[in-house]
Amino acid sequence: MRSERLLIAIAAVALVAACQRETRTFTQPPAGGVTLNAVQLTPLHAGAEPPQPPVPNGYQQNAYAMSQGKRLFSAYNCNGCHANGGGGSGPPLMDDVWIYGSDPQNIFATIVEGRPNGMPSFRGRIPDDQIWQLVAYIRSMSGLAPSDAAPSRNDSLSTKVSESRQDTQKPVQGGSEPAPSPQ
Amino acid sequence: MLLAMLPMATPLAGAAPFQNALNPTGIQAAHIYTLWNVMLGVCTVVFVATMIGLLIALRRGGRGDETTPAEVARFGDPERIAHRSVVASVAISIALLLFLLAASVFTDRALARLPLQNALTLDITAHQFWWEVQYNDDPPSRNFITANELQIPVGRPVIARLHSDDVIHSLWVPNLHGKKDLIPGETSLIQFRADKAGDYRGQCAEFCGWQHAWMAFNVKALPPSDFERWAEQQRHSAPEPATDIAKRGRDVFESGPCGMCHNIQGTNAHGQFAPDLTHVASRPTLAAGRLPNTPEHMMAWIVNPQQFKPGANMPAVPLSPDDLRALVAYLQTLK
Amino acid sequence: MNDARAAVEPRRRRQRPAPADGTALDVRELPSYGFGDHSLMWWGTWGIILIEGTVFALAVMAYFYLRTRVANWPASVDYPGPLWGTINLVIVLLSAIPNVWAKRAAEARDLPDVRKWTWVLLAIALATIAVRFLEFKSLNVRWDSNAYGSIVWTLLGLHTVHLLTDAYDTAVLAVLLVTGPLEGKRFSDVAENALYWNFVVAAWVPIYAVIYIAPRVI
Amino acid sequence: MSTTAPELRLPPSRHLTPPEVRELERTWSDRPGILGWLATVDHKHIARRFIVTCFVFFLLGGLLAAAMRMQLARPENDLLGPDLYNQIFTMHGSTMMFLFAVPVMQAVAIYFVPLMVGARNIAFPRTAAFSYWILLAGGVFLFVGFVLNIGPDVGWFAYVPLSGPQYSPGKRADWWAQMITFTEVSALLASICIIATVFKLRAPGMTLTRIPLFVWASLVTAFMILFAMPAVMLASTMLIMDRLIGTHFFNPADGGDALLWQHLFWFFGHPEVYIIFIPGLGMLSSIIAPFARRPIYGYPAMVLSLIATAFLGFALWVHHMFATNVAELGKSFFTAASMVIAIPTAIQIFCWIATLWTGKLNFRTPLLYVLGFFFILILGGLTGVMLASVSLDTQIHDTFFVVAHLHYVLIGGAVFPLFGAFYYWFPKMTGRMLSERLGRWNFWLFFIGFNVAFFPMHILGLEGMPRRVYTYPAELGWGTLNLVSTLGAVTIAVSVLLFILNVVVSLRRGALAPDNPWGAGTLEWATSSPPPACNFVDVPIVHGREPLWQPTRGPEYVTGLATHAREVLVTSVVDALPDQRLMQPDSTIWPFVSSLAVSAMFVGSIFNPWAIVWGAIPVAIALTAWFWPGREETRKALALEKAP
Repeated sequence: MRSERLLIAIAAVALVAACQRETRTFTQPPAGGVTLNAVQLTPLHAGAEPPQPPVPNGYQQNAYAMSQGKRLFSAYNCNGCHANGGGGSGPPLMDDVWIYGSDPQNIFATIVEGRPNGMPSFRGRIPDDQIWQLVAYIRSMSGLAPSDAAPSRNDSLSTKVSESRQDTQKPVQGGSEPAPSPQ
Repeated sequence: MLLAMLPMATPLAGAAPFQNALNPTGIQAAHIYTLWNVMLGVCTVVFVATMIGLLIALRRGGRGDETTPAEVARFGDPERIAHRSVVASVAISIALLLFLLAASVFTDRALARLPLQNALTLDITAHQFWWEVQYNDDPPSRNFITANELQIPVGRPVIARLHSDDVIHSLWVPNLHGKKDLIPGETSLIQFRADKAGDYRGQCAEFCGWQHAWMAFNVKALPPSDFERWAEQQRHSAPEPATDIAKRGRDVFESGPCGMCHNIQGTNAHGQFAPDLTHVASRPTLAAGRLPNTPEHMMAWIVNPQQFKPGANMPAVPLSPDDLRALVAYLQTLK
Repeated sequence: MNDARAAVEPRRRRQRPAPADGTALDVRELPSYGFGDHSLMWWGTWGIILIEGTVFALAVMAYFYLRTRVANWPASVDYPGPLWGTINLVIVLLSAIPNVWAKRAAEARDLPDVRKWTWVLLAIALATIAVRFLEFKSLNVRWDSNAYGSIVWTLLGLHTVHLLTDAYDTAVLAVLLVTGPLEGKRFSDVAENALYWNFVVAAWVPIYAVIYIAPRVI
Repeated sequence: MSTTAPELRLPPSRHLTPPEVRELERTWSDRPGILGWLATVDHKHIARRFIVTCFVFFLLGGLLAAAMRMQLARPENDLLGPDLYNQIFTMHGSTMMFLFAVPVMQAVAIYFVPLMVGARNIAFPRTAAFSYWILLAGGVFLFVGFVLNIGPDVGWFAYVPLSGPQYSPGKRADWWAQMITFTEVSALLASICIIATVFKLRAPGMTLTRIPLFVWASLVTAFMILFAMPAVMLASTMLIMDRLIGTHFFNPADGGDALLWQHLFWFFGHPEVYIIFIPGLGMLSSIIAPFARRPIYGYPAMVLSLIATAFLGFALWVHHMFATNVAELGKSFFTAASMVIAIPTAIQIFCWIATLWTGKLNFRTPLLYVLGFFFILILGGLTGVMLASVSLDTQIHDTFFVVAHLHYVLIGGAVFPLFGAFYYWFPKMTGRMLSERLGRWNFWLFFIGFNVAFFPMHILGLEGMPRRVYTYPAELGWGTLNLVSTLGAVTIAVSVLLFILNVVVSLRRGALAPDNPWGAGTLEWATSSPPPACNFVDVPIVHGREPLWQPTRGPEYVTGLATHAREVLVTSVVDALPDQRLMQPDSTIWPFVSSLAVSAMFVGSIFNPWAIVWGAIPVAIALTAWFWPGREETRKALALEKAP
């Protein structure tokens, strides 16, 4: 009897885990009207914490979302500055240091708003769901995603161990913006 | 039933002339079609003969049931007649197989001997789930790129170098030639020639993911003069938008998400991860043969591509109705 | 042994001799175990050897196939250091000698010798495994640095798995020979274990050649 | 004489007293209870479970096929989306190939090879049990994955790079690759059991030239498995390593190569077709002889053809890769080889026709299935000759023409003989006859439905319909034939339902079967239906190729095997001269436990490579317990021991 319950519980867990990992959520049009990157306009705010935009379900543990994020990361030339996450003119993304926070919302805001000294704003250039896919992937770069869902190696020259084999870097607030790029 | 349906092959061939191996319009496909007819003939004869042999055997063979004594005397008996007939049948089969082998090898050679002087050379790259075609020319400045369509001059051989950007695909235009795989990390060659003007349909023939079914393209074989005219026009960059709405449409394209992936010559949209749209309005279909190229379909596609091609990489692009109308108006000007 | 036999004796006597009318073939005097192709397990062992030999052969083919895909081999890494691999080759080849003795002792049903040589073989197997781990270090390439690394690690790994399984096999046998329960069939088990170890030895020679010599000559 | 022969060898024994017979039966029987059920090492029980399990997978695979036919019944249908459709056709292919076709043939061999060679049990019975449990685990594993949306979606031959780390996120492809491991382990071990049984456990007098053709076929198949399956095991291991620990076997950018996969896979994949097909040929020979009331014509030719097919089967894998850019010269060689392999099959077909021609035919359901085989397989074989041509293949490769071809050869060449064999051997396995009337309905619906379902696919392929498309545009005019095909599929479904009905009803109310209902000549009919736990109370001695049809000269049965211990008679390889009394192990739970341990290791390794290491510990413990001899058993053995 108890063993049956146990089995059912295990099955349920497996089911949930597998679903979060395996579903291929092909992007749907936003419900009603235009919501291209509708988030707070600035990380600064007076008084009480304003409501954060909700993190859509099924991205942070989802293998398909992360692999799409990985594809977009090079398609949108994030490599140009972040160099496979190793960091170049932009800060590295594989390490544990987060200047603007490691929560999905923070990363989302960073992409949409841009940050001082180099990080451009992608407001209006990338649909929300693609940004959430990028967010999920970026978190996986420092091992913040379940390893059974994080992307494996690409069919390209191996530069670093794949996200799925990356050990978790416990996020710490800190680091500093890169120096203003000479332009 | 078999014999009843075999002839169906020919009438049905008429049903869809634009993607059909039984309706060759190029010399390569014609060679293969001839071989097909030879094989079909020989195999039908063999099949019918064997079936007749079997039926005779069933009629000739006596009747019995589980109580009938088994003829173990057969063990000693050399059974000359059976022996001779089996040996004869095997001999005939071997002869026919050798004949078919020869026919096959000759066809291979014929295919390899396509005359190639002043051939048109292309680089075709397959992506999940669309086709990119580069027309090579001399000087290279005259090269141009198009997507999901192939226009070729009638009677002029085509040499296509095949590449893949992601997984294995297969290029197949049954009316013109057999298929050839596009394999990442390798370059394969295919050579064919269209001998009859017309519109043909090609399709990816190696399973490549969710939209394998909708990874098609159009081949238009047209007289050389028309082809040159088309090619010349493809070399031009996109014209300046004439109307205000078209201007607004271009701004939407450049400032919105479109430019992140798509390229339009003559604008500052230079994305390299999706079909080149410089002449999108001149193409018969949208989304690799998924939709006819009309303004309505274009709108529907932009608003919700996943409804038509679930798993394709084109995201739903949320735009205000006015922006959308303007964008489509602009894209329609890109002849 | 004898008391054991006595316990079952009455039951065996119950079996009357075969009827004399020539319709029956009496087999009660046949041996109850055998060596070589008389032993069923010998055929089973050969089955395993065929399977694993095929795996080795295919892996070697894959090695040379991959070699044809690149200009230089090994691609952008040093040659594997030959020292430990060669030492292992020597050990493994020498081990064939006590292996033969173990087999002979088994066929002679000489229990003390069988025990002795089985323990010796176990010791040798453990030694090769220890050396094997040094070998992995001296390959000068990681399995995930390129296809060359992947196939070399796979070849070496495949053979290591065989060392491990046969070492464990030998260990179990060695303990059983000491603790019992024993019967004649165990001698043929020892003989088949020797046969399998011969395969592991024979397999190592070509694999050694592929891993350590091939990159230097092709 | 041929009808009185069987009764000679029935229990009651000719030399054992009834109490001794009872003791013999007790010795070979399972222990009671669920534990006894899990611990059985009786080849008949193992094989029966094997067959039932495979048939369940056949039904599941059939349901998946039905789903596909529903989706394709009309153009631009939206019953299934691409994601689900891709999972479904991958599951269908993998299930039918790895969980039905190969294991069911081995299952029939595990049941009938020992009976046909007159052995009291299969060789290595515990290994045979393990082989069953591990296959069951693999199948359950695959379908649980499907339910959890981890169903593989990369096609049953899982081409890289689509199945590789970059283009198949998640665990679906790993699931497929690990299912391969399960089924390969099962198939390889079963092959070893079959080979050893055929070589060493034949009844005295059954020389190599007297082995029944089905046993020859099983032996040849077992050897093919030995050499073919390692290729796919190596390939799927490489795939898993690429995906999990970042090796580069299939990564062109780092020295790997996508075609390496295709070479390794098809080096297994083409012999696979014959691994499925050859046992079918053996079944046909078993059926044709009794229903033509004469021995098969040309026994030596039949045997040599089987062996030739097995060798040639390894020389044609590249004809699956004609559309890739492998060297043209090589391609022509494989064209030749692919056409040559038609010859041995032709020889056998002509020999069978000669047999029927000169026989006295008994038209019962098994023979109907044989005739169905002739129609369907010959047609499929001829389209196979077409596919062997490089240039023609470039048009029909990867189209519905190939789908039609492979179903003609596999259903015609394997499933029809299998159904015939089932009608033929069901009385022996259960002691009851199947209904002849339902049998004929079952056959005709299957035969007609099959051709209606699959013949149109030839035409669809020529008209340009690629395989593995989840839908197609209306204007290409493929709708009608697809609808026809779907109707055919429905007919097949009805026929299979009739078959299940027939089995269920006959099990309860079927006519009782005599020992030799068809008046056949091979040894499995010499014992009672169903056979006793010891198979043969008096181990027979063989005096000819069809022992029950031929007069016996000299000794007719074996005495002197213990009744209180599981003694089997080991004979010499060529002449089957008595050689040894081997005491077989008692029933044991450890094969079952080991299969659990091994499964845990396999599943764990998908999520963490180190699972191989810590998973190996329980496996080692279970296998040791399996091997470790019990004291009571050893005492028995010592009492019966005689040194060579």
